Amino acid sequence: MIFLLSIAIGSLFAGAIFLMLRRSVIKLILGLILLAHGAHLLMFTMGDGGVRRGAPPIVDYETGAVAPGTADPLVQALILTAIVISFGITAFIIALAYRATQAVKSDDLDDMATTDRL
Amino acid sequence: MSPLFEMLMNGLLALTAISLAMTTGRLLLGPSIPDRAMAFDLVMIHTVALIALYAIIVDQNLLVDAVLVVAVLGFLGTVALARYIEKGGN
Amino acid sequence: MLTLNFFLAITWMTLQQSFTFSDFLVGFLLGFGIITLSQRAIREQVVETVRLQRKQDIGQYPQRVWKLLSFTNFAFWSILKANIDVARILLRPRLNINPGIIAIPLDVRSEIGITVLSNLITLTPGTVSMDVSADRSTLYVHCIDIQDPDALRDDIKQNFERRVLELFP
Amino acid sequence: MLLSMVLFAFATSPLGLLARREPRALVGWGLALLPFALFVVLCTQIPTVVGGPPIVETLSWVPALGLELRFSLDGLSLLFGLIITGIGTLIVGYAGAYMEKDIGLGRFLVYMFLFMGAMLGVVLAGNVLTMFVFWELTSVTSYLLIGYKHDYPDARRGAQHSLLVTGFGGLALLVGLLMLGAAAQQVGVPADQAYNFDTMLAAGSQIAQTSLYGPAMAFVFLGAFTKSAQFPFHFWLPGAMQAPTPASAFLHSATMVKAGVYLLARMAPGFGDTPIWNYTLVAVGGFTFAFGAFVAFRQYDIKALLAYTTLSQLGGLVLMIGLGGKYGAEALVTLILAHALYKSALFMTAGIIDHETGTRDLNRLGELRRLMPRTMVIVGIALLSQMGIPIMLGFVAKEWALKAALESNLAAPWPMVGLAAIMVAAICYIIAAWRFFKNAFLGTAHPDVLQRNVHDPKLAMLISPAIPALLSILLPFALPLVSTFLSPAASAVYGQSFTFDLYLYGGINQALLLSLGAIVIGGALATQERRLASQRIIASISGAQLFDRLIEGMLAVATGMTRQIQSGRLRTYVLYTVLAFFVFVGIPFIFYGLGDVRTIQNDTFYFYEVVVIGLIPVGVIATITARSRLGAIIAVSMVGAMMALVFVLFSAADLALTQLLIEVLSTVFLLFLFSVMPARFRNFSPTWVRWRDAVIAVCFGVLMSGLVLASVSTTLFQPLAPYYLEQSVPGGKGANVVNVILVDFRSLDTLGEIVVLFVAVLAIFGLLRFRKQRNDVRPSGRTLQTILPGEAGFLTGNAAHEGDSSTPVGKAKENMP
Amino acid sequence: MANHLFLPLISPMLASALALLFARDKTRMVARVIVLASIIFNLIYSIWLLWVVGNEGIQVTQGAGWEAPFGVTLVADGASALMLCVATLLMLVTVSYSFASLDPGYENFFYYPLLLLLLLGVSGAFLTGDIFNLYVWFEILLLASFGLMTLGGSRPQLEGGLKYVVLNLFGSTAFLVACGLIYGTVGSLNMAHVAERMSSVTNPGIVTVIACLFFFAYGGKAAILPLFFWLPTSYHTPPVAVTAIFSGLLTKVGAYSLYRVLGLVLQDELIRLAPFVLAVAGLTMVVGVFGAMAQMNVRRILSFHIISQIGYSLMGLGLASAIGLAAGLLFTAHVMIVKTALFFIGGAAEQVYGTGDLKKMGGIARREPLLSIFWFLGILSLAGIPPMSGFFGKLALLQAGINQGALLISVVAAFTGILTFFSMLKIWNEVFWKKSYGDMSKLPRVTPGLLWPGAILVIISFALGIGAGGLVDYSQMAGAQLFDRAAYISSVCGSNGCEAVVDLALR
Amino acid sequence: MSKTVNYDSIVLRTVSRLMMPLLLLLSVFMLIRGHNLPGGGFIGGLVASSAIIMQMIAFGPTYARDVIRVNYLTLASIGILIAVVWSMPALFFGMPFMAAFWMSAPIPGVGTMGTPVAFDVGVFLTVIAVTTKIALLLSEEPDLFPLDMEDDEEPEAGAPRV
Amino acid sequence: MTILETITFILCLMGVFFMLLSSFGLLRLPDVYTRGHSAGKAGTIGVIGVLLGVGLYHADPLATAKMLALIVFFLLTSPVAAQIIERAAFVTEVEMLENDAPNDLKGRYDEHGNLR
Ligand code: NA
Ligand code: NA
Repeated sequence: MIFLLSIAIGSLFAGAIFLMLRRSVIKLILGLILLAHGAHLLMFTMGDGGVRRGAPPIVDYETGAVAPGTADPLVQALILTAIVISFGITAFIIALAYRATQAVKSDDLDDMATTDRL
Repeated sequence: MSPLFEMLMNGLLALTAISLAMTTGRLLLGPSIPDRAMAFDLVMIHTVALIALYAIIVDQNLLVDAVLVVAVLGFLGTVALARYIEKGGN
Repeated sequence: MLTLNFFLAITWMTLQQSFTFSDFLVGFLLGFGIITLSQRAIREQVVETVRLQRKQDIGQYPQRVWKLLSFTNFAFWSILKANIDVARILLRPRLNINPGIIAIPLDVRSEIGITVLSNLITLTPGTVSMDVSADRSTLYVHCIDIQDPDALRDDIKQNFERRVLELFP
Repeated sequence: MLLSMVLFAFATSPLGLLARREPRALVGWGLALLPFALFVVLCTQIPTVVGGPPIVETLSWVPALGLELRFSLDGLSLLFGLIITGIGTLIVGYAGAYMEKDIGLGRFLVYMFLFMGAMLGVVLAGNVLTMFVFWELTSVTSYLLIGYKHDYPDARRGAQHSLLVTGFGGLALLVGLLMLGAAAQQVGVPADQAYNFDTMLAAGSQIAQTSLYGPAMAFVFLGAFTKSAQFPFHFWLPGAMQAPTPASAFLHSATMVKAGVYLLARMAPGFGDTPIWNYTLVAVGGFTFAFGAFVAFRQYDIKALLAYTTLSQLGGLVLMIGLGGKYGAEALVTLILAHALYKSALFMTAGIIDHETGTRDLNRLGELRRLMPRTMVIVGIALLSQMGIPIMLGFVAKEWALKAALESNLAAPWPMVGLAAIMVAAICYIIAAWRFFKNAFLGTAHPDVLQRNVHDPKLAMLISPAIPALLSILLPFALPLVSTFLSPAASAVYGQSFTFDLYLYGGINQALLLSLGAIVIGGALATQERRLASQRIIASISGAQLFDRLIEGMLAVATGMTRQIQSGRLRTYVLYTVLAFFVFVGIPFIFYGLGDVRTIQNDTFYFYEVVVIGLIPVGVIATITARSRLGAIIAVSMVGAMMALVFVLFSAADLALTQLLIEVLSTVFLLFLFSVMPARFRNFSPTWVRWRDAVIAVCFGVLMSGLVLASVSTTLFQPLAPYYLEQSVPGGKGANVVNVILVDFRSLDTLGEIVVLFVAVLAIFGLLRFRKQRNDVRPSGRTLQTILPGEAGFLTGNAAHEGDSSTPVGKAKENMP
Repeated sequence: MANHLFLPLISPMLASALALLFARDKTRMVARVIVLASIIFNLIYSIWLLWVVGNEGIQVTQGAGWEAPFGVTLVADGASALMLCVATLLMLVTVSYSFASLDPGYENFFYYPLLLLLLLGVSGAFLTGDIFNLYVWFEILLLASFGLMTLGGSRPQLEGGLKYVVLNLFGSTAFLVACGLIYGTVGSLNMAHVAERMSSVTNPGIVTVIACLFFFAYGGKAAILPLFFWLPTSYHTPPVAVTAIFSGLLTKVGAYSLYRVLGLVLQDELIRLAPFVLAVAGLTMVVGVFGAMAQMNVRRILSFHIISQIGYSLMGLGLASAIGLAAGLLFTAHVMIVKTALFFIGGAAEQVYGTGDLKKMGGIARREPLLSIFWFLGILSLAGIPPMSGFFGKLALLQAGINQGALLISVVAAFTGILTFFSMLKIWNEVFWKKSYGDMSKLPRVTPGLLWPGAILVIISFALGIGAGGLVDYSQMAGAQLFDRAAYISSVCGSNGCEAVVDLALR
Repeated sequence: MSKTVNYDSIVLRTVSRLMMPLLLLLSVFMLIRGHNLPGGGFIGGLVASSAIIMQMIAFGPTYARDVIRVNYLTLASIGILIAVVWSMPALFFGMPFMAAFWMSAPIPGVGTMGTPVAFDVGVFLTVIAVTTKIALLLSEEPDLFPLDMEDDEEPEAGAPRV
Repeated sequence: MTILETITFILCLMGVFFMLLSSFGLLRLPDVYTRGHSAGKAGTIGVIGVLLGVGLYHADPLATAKMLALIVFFLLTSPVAAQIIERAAFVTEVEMLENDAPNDLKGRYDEHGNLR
């Protein structure tokens, strides 16, 4: 399963990079979203014992008993944090890309190269 | 849970997965944006169904509430898409 | 509004899967808070429905419950039939369909009524609602296989709209 | 006492500002009391130093770096200290009169005092790092002095050259000194003493054995040669003549340029006997000696002429250190004294001529014997000393220099090299001196000059050059006294205590004959000075131009490189970043990580899992290949949904929900704003670029997959997860362990996370609602551009970019929450 | 338990939320007072912390009371305390410069809360002892910086900001991936625990790769050689105060993280990678300063210098020794102060002229002598001329390098100094010494509010130079702490180490 | 390309209105049960803002702004303040920041209360406020510009000709 | 296999069948409007079937009630989703299958998207 997941992760990163190498603002944003997906999925595979089926990290409320083979809760909490953070940042980038497009009057990133001119 | 039931349910899950893949085919092919949007709606419905079936297999009632949220979001996403297809011009 | 509040309280208990008094109380309080917050959204609709209901007598409460049940029954079978129809069309080796859009004049006026009708139409054989005109007088329906438009129109008006009208003005 | 002297020099430097007031000539001489006080204090130390060991004072500064404020006074320091303070006194007084009409005199004197303090620090330092501190300060203060007239481009250029060259040398010196310190520590000198001159020099012979010694010396030489304007670093010195004459006279004759010489002399006892040392110094010093003198007599500008003789003279000093031996040391200290006296007198008189006639051009000058007779006398005496005419101090010094070469212990060709250099220089000096004297004082002047009512300056100005000039002729009559005074200095250079006796006439010997021979040849050639000066015997090497070329070249490289790297195109930046990722991570992965990749996991999988996971790459491909904006957005959302499904299938319900919620909300946000952008993607890139990018992207993906496979969790260590699971209910009072981690175990993360959201909304609010025309608001609306009539308009600048005609500020305020 | 370590985090959090409530024209002063109070509190605290750490050693507290390595640990050692102190000082000065220089409009759009949140992120990054928590603080400071970078919405800001954001996000993602991989490999995120487990990891190969990944991620934040593009493209676009505080803080947090994670946690890998790190350091110095030489705009020159100076910080890391880290810390602290000062002073000149273009400026030396003096002292400090603080940073680095036999990098570092000086002199020549083209008498004068923030920092740089003994001792203490894994581990997890805690808890 | 679009879809409006209170209820439910089952402040908050955003889509932003009349920025800072303030009591008892305090007995209908729950409420409010405010801000932006961009590629088969 | 399991299976089977049908239709049908039939009807009924199965399986009346609520939700939203997509398709002039059937909606939208 890890092998399959690693391929999925690789594809997410590859797609992200390809999109970020394009000139369109929207592709750039989509690339960033995929990049975040890749990182989150990668973290997910890093849980204790890889990934586990049907064993959510929820314990018995009364006794606190833990079923054997329960999935790693820590990595899930970390990813949750990371997902929310990337959400905030994605929202900001969307707004920024919008404003940049508005100011430059083009959605071509190559038109946004003036600040580096010598 | 009897082994036969588990096997059958696994089979159903597999079928649903195939169905999901077919839906994705439309999402890939398009050709128009509303086609893709419609496919997306159906993807979300498949997601709901997959989760529901999976909840039976792993015997987890707790996933049922997840289904609720997924359903809401599927609707929201589709509506947003449809709205902006109209607004933004295809 | 009170009904809505009760309804929310009961929904809350359903969600919690626990029907105790304290759950009801919490649900009721939450419902109250939510209604207070989203008053504007809800009120218009409630007021409109009530107004139209008064205008057009749609029967007493027990009757309406009965009508609701029979409507559900009808809807269920229609939907099942619709799906089997779709299946038949789809699984035929050659697609032999004649799709088109027809306009259906509406008697239903309330938003809820129109919504229920249009949803019902979508879920039933060979038709999908597309839009309602701004003055709520016409419903446009896409049909997958039109043989006789007028018959179709009649069918919808007689079978669906009539039943919906019995429940919602 | 030493510490307080240096501190006194720095602390009193602001007093220079007093000279902003009239009458400046008087104030100048008043302020000259400050260096004079130091001079007197140093004089009181003469008996102590002549008699006994050096005076040492230490103040702890940065012990951890081996840097302490350690001062020590021995004969060499004393010689330099007296020159600095003595000539300093004269210069300050001279400056008051010379710059009588310049309101900037105050600033100038502050710089002078600061410089003087720095210079004192250099010569009094007993720790190499302490010395370096003051060394750098001399560079900086001299920069300010050279650039004093900074409205003129030449002044700025000269100042910049001087600072760059000496600053470069300073850094080299620092490296060299640190290497010596490191070498000293290697040979067992304790770290806290490794940078003291005495301990370092005492370990000199051992240090010379270490591998660090060679490079260290190379860097130290760089430092010393740049400071003392040795070939090929000489070019900054003529450029530095842009400084006001008092500064030139002080810095470029008597003091700063000698710092390099001082350093070499200071180090000679420790390292003086190594081949690297001797041969380098003889070669460089000798060449500079001859070269400077040769170039000097062809100058038209008096100050340039003096500058070249100065750098020649500095070469001579270096040569003396290189020749080594007792005679070398004796010749060195004598030359230093003689040169300081006559050269400061010459510079100051050059200033007087410039001041009175308005020019320093020898072609325009003349007749001054008539107009400025007193000045002529002073110049004459000083020039005689420079020429090494008998009974002048310069003559004695030259004699000793010849002796040093003749008696040198160096291997075969080197003493002859030194001798040749001395002879060439001696001959050229005579030509140069005659050229100066003849063209300035004899013959006829340009009419423009005569119009200016030229006359001798008043005493306040004339006294300053007069004193050193007189000393040049008087001191030879007190040679025993001079010898007593110079012996400790020579001892410090030689490394052993000894005394010597200078004399005017020690019988007919090789040195005397050579000296007289040089005078004769020089005199003969001097009659032909005009012809010699116009001969293009060697193409004039303009080091300054070369240096400018070097800088221009470097700038061109820098500009080209920067333009290339900083192209402004984001995709190029991303490309570089990804390539950097391959270098930073990919290559190490191939070397170190491949072995950890476990390709085959013993793991069953279900069909539906394969489909769900497999749909992720499918969605990615759909995103890439989508030709319309919405199509791509939908495809990405689909990928997000599949991610959520993966989370569900592998026991992460919370994650799945969050993922899905956020996916849909992000999609909605995207839709909100990009519904009105062009619907279809344009085909910007050519096919080969797409393929290139595709290959890069796939490599990246493969690399990430490899990283996953190589580091996926194994049972290397005890996992922490069980702790959270077990403690969740008893400790966290909750059954959903993920949420308990979020709100309890790692609640700090969560707090940070909502702060991220909080920041996001503030940032987005400002971004969307606040629009200004310009970056910065100035207190008033005026800018240079609005005021300048048009000049600025030619030049491209930031202003051109700011064509954003968005909402003015007023509207933004309406949108306040 | 040093619970007080939370105070510098709580204070800006509360203050920014409160200041937001008062971000209106009428209550502007209330918001300002809240912001100032918070920063001054933090400054006093961090100075106190400097003292406490100096006297009592490493301070530790556990978030939410869960013992390390299970909870989130906050740790203050010499390096953290020093960085915290400098960062807070810079923030205070920046806020006061902003009061004097910024249009009130900025205030209504939460400029000050964003500054506070930037400080929060930076402080958190300095204090945390957990790798993932570091990521969270990083994102806070990053997002706050995004907001500040683009606040004002001029076209250059938006263009530069977009690149700044995207490239930084790439780095953040690498950071997150590295967090994941380290958790997957070592099974913990607590720095002390990871450091402890690192010493017994059986497959060091992948750990080396992960160390490289961290180098890439933090290197991007610190703007090292091939990862710096985001900096010069954007730093000159926002208001001066923003550029100044960015120059002081952002890349330095990256450098600090490199020190913390590579220097402490992945120390063995650092030693293995040292030649590579040094090579990158040298190239960063040179390329950065070449970039600066090519520029003709005050802030762009200074921006490229940031890169060059990061090379020095990196050199301290690459020396892979306590002394090297100490020297690097000293240099970094110095450059934070001076760089910010130069941005303020150059910015004041820029505000007077309305342009930062060297070709258009001139004549300030005569018109604003005080400003000129402080600028000159500032560039002396930057170029490492004694007795300004810069000299000691450079001296410490070169000494450490030469004593360790890293001659090449030391020589490069030394000679980069002269190029630095050269390009700074360019500003001095063109802006200050050159005659003004126009009639300057009509231009506004530099107000004290614009002058003093930079001047005070320059004075501090001077004072640090004069009192360098104490500073160097402190930095060496900090460097020793930073390089001493055993002491760090026992401070965080007790004398038996983290593994013992885990064994006990899971027995 | 951009045109003024009639947002009025009766069915959509009706369904959105019906769902609004239900979704808000659901969001509180997700918040409260989060401590024991999937959910929590984030998920709850996101569900609530989804509800509001749905109104926004159905009716347009002007209406959505009025659906719930709160200043979302203020709400966000209140959320942060709640989260921080409820994490502080521990400091006064000599315990680290955010250390949990729990009530001894559960409140009927809600569950055991403690500072982590209060903290989660802070999270909940912040998430609602932030997400909704961002959506409002973005949706209120004017259309970018009618870009006259020529397609330099062939349209896909069957693609609409707009 | 218990009876409960059997019922669950049958309901789920039905659901899955319709899901399959819907995706098949999505692929097979010629234009976006006809595909809407497949997605709007079969998708809805399919998911409802599955949900019914799940609701019954846990044999908990309250869980079943929750499922019923969810089913109502789907009945309410799913057709709406289908129809607004179709409307969007029509408004943006996505091509219809060419035939001789009536098209009453043609030309009824004004330039602001208002339907007369
Ligand atoms: Na979290
Ligand atoms: Na950064």
